[in-house]
Amino acid sequence: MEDAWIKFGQTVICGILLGGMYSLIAIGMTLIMGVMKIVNLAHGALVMVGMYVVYICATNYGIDPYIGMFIAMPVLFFLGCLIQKYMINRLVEVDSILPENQVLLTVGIMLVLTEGIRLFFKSDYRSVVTSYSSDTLYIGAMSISVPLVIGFIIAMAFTFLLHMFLTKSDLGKSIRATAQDRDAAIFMGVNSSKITMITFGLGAALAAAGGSLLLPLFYLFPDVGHLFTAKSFIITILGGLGSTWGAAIGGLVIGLSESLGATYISMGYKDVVGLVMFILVLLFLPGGIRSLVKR
Amino acid sequence: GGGVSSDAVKVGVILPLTGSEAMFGEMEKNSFDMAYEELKAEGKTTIGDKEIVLMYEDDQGRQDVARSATEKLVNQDKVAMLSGGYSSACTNVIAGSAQTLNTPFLIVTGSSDDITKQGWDFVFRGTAAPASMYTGAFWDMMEKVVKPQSVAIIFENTDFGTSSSKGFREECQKRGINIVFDQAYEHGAIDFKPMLANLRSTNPDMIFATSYVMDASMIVKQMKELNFDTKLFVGNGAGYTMPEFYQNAGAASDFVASTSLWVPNVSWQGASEYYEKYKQKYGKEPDYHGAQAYATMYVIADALNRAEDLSNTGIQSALKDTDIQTIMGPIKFVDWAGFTNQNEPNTYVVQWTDGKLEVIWPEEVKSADYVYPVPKWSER
Amino acid sequence: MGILEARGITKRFGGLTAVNELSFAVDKGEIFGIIGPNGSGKTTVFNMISRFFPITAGEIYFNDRRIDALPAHEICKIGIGRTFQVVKPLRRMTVQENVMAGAFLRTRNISKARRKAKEIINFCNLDDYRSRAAMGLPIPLRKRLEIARALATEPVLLLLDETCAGLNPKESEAAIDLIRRIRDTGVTIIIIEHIMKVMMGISDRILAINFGKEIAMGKPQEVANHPEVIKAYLGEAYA
Amino acid sequence: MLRVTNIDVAYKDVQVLWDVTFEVNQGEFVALLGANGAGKTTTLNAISGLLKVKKGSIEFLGKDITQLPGYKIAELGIIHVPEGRRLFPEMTVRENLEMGSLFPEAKAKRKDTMKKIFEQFPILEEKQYKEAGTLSGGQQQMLALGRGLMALPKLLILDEPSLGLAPVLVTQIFEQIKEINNEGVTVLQVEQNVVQTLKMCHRAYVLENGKIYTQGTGEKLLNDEHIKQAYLGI
Amino acid sequence: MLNKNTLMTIVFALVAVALPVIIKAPYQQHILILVIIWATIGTAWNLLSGYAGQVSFGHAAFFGVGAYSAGLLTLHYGLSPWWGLALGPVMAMLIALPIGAIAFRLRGPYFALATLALGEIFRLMFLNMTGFTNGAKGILIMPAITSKIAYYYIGLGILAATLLVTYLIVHSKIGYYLVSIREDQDAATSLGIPTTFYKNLALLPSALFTGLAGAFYMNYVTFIDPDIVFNLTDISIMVILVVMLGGVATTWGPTIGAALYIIMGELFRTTLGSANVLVFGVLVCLIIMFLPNGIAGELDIIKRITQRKKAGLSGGV
Ligand SMILES: Nc1ncnc2c1ncn2[C@@H]1O[C@H](COP(=O)(O)OP(=O)(O)OP(=O)(O)O)[C@@H](O)[C@H]1O
Ligand SMILES: Nc1ncnc2c1ncn2[C@@H]1O[C@H](COP(=O)(O)OP(=O)(O)OP(=O)(O)O)[C@@H](O)[C@H]1O
Ligand SMILES: [Mg+2]
Ligand SMILES: [Mg+2]
Repeated sequence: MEDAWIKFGQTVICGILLGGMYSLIAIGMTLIMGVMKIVNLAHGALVMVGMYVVYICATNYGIDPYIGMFIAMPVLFFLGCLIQKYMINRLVEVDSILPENQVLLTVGIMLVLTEGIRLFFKSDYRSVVTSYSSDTLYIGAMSISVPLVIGFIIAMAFTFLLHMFLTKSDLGKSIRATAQDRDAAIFMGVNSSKITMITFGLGAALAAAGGSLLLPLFYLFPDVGHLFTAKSFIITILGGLGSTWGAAIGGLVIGLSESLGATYISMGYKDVVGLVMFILVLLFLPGGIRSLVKR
Repeated sequence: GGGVSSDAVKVGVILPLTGSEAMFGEMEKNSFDMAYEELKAEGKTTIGDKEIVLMYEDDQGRQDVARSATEKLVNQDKVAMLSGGYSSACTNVIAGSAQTLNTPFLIVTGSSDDITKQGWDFVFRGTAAPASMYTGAFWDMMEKVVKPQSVAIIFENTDFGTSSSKGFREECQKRGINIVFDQAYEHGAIDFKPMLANLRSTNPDMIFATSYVMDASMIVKQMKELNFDTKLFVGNGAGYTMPEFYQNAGAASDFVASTSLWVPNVSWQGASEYYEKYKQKYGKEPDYHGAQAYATMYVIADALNRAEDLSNTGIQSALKDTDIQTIMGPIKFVDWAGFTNQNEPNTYVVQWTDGKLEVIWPEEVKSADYVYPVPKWSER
Repeated sequence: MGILEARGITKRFGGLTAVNELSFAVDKGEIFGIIGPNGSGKTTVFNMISRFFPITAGEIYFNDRRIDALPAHEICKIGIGRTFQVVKPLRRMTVQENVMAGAFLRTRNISKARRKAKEIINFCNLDDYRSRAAMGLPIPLRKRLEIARALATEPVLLLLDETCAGLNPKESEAAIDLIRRIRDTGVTIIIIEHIMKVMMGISDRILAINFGKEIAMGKPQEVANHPEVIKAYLGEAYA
Repeated sequence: MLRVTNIDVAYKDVQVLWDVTFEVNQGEFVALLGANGAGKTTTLNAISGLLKVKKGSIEFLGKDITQLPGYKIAELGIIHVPEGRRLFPEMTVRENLEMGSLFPEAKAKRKDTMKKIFEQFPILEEKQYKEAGTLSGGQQQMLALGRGLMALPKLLILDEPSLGLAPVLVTQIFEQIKEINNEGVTVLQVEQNVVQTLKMCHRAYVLENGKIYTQGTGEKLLNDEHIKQAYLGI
Repeated sequence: MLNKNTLMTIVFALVAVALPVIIKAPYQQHILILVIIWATIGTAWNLLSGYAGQVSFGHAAFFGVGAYSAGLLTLHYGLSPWWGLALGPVMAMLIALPIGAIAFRLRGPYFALATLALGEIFRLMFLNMTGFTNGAKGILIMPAITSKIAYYYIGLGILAATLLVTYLIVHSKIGYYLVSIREDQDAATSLGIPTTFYKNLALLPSALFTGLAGAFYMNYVTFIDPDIVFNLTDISIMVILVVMLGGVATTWGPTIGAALYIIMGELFRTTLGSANVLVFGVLVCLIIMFLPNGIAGELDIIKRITQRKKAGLSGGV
């Protein structure tokens, strides 16, 4: 009995912390896909590039990953801006049968980023081991990983900041306005190409932040991004497009479902449980979690 | 079939050079090249007036691409024989096509049991053991040392993971060992704790795990975080013997044992030289995948030099007659236990201590004594 | 007997009651106008009849058949066509194809549909635009296109939501003429319009609503002179 | 203030405007009339930079704005309330209004302007926290106008502001536009409500088939036979 | 009516039939077969996603189920995997029913991501139901025929059937309805179109032919495992790439895209070493940036402007 409760408690703790990690990675996606409505299959690749930046900082210059994050974010911001300005913006301006042709462009970008990184760094698995990588807190027999807790807190902080940014600042509002009606935004004096550029940049920077926080406890190789792209999509949609808190909660829902699935069904089915959960939410809450929270 | 062009003996080598398996493809390609240069210096790459030429093809880790690569090498480039094959999936497809195209194929890594169980006489596997046989030496140690009452099995749900855990499971059942936990997982997870917490409550004497490189270190790190003590944790090669495992897992890697096909300090001649030379040349440590490629190159050169003629059947029978000593031990292609052209593998049990991989079994070749049962986390 | 009858229909959006226990009956062959201030629930009434969303309470009868539980596409099938206040053209299809998409409701044959579309396009004076993509049309033309598209489904009852908006007085006359001609083919019409000149000239009867409730009902002249209608809708200028 | 000189505009390969020339003086209320599809909206879009002109030039306050991007034109004080409202449907009414006042001056007065607009359109205040997409057609029209006014424009361009409004509001909105104009804002308006517009405006241009057909004071045009016939149906 | 289009079709068909006679090298014939497989999946995807506008990110589910139908027949019943050509499409349609029932309740990106999730669920199920599917070990069969030419003509037959059925659907009432749904679902409903029914009418043939391609793939490549045939990136997303490169909602677009995808990919792979995927990625970016509607899509526009012909069904070549 006792044992069963510990198992359950451990599972829930893990689920929530894992969910925090997922939210962190999905947060940039919330901005790019949720708000800007650009389906970005290169998201995971951006996370990966961000991780490499932090990795270089850590191994070549001995910079702690949590500080390296503040280098990776501007670098990725810049990269994101370039991608949007010179590539995606071109497509936004033409009328195509399926707006999803952006998807294709981001597939191309994903291939280029992944293989470009491979050219420089080879495919080797790399990791940054810090003194706190394995730090653990204990509540009774239940263990809590410190880096995951930090990741969780930062995820929630970023969610809060992003939410405030989008709803309270003029720049944030301009971003949403541009996504909803580009021409009307221009009429209001919004430089919409610049706005989309900044948004993609911010999204990429947030992706980098997610990667940076993951690096101390995970590992790195050129294809690591694939692990996150689909998951970020699912979380963003689950939250309801455009909802920052929705996405954060969506991350937790997926994390918890997977964790409970892993403990009580089988680890092999944990992703199935997450996906089934996703579909159920969509069917019964067609607007995603957002229809409950409402921005 | 495999005709030969006039001025070169072409050997097609199919490896994953892009995609998520490229790391191993790169290591194997480097090792092929290294062995080739050594052989060249010895004059063993020229057969009569013909030079052996290695032609690499990227399979991107996808079997339809592997099929294209095979088709191209055989039909367009007219290679004399094929080698390579990293993932079981690609190796399966290359082997099937090679057999259909009557072209000899010497496998480097692909380890699915089935490949050499089809009766394909053009397919040879020397340096790679069938997945279910990685545990050879370990069973010996189990009988003499570990003697577990109950075991837990965890494995990645890939071909290698499923095949090798199946072999282990059947062996356990045969010996009446109780399997208290038996679960597959999808590789690339961030969090294994729910599974581990579940596993802990079954309290096994020993854990047998088959994992991809980094999952391996995630698992042992999280066991440490959970203070999960077990008398012995045994990995099944793959992730548990690679340098990256220690780099990522750090102290959590201590006392983790693993089955292995090769270690740098194994007593076969040339093994440690290969290891040192590779490290010097490419700036990083190779593992058994590199050794497999290196040894395979030697087998190829040996067979081609012995072949009566360089036709497909000529090379086939030369391969069949192989009896050579390599850094992975002796290699011969024999038919046994349902296998065709399958070398009987040499396997070892290794254990990590302070970031060093020591051979602990078989006792004749050990480089250090085994530690069993391993100390509790709280006592380290 | 009325062709369409609404009995106490109500629609709530969250806390807002957009249409509140409204009842009315439309006679066969008439042009029935609905007026009311902005946001009074006119479009919502159309959406309820055409079942674009489920109604909260009440009953709707069409030719004595209860229809408020039918799926939206069935509503069209039984003979109720509609246009949208915020136009919804099939953007990348030509005018001809838009109308054909409507015509296919009654035929499977492509050349038949094409022939019918041609007829209707001609009837609606859209010949000049037949092979233009709908997305290039100015809004008033898109509205006329919506009428044509709806006509192609051979409706018995046609719901027109502000199809004259954005037309100058001269053009409205042409539109009125079109609506009259449609009626003359035997189609009953419910029309929403803010241009009083159109409403007065064309409707047989007018229903005025405010806050989703009836405030007046009757002959155009009566409704226009109704004090509450003047206060809430027309303004003193019309008094 | 605004001078449009000999502009040609085309959509891809279909030319819509030919040699259109007109001007709007400081403080004026100018109307642009024309039949359906005459090119009125196109003209306005060309001024506000949404469409590129093929030929000719547009000057505002002595500055050539022909090649400027749309947002820069808005920055100069030309605010366009477009045809079909073009609100930001998933933002609240309030946020839509705030989007109107992004420039420093307008932003400084944001609260006051908004208060004024709420006085003019009480329904907007009532619905200020509702998403714009859930407003009725007429309510959306009010919001679009309000959003334009939030920018404190120098030149206000209105494309059919009375579209879809109840008669009582049409009267009200015209009065408000007149008032805005009296306060010194220059207005360029496209309207199909020809009579009322001609009564209110200082001058009007008539666009036919993409060409300026005639121009004159409101009064003059109201009495023009051709106008009567073609637009008023009298 | 022997217009330009029919003429082009006849020329295409003749060339396709004659190709293996012209190109004798088995390697090139192999490439052609891969092109045919991808053209089939692309054409099938195009029906649902290009014409009806329901962008699917989960077509790997149909492909995988088709392939496994063939594989499982051999594995469990020792039947020839060729029977998969009959069973695969049926099974793909069977799973399309619940997939449609779930996903068609959603619109736009919600729909797309629901299909992605459903596709992944199938992959994970096939991976984990080891008793039934052999799990990650996959299924290996012995090829029944060795001649490439036989495979080529069988594949060509499948592709021709797919193209023909798609063409007939698109140029019938159903086609008009599908495009209407894509352009505006509310408007379509107001015209009496039962949208869910018609979406299913696009989904079922789309699943059928994708399943058929899957079964054929199993027969040709002789080995499958869940990570390959249910792969999100390599199947579900690559089919989007194929169609978009070629031209969405055009008859020949998917085939052109498939040829480009396979031939370019193979050309780069064999000449550029480990930079091959990188260069391919750059090419994809360039094509879509400069031809945003794909090759056939842009050709169509060019044609319309120069010839001023009255437009056919929008988007159709
Ligand atoms: N989908 C919706 N969600 C929430 N509220 C809605 C929705 N649709 C309409 N409303 C509200 O219902 C009320 C009635 O709207 P409706 O569109 O029926 O008005 P209307 O009479 O057609 O006005 P107008 O003349 O301006 O078109 C309005 O207050 C509107 O804000
Ligand atoms: N996006 C477009 N593509 C192609 N042609 C267009 C496009 N937009 C407008 N046109 C054409 O340009 C011409 C002028 O259109 P415009 O919208 O300027 O007319 P308008 O005078 O504003 O008419 P309305 O009173 O109907 O609003 C019309 O013939 C129209 O069909
Ligand atoms: Mg309305
Ligand atoms: Mg206009």
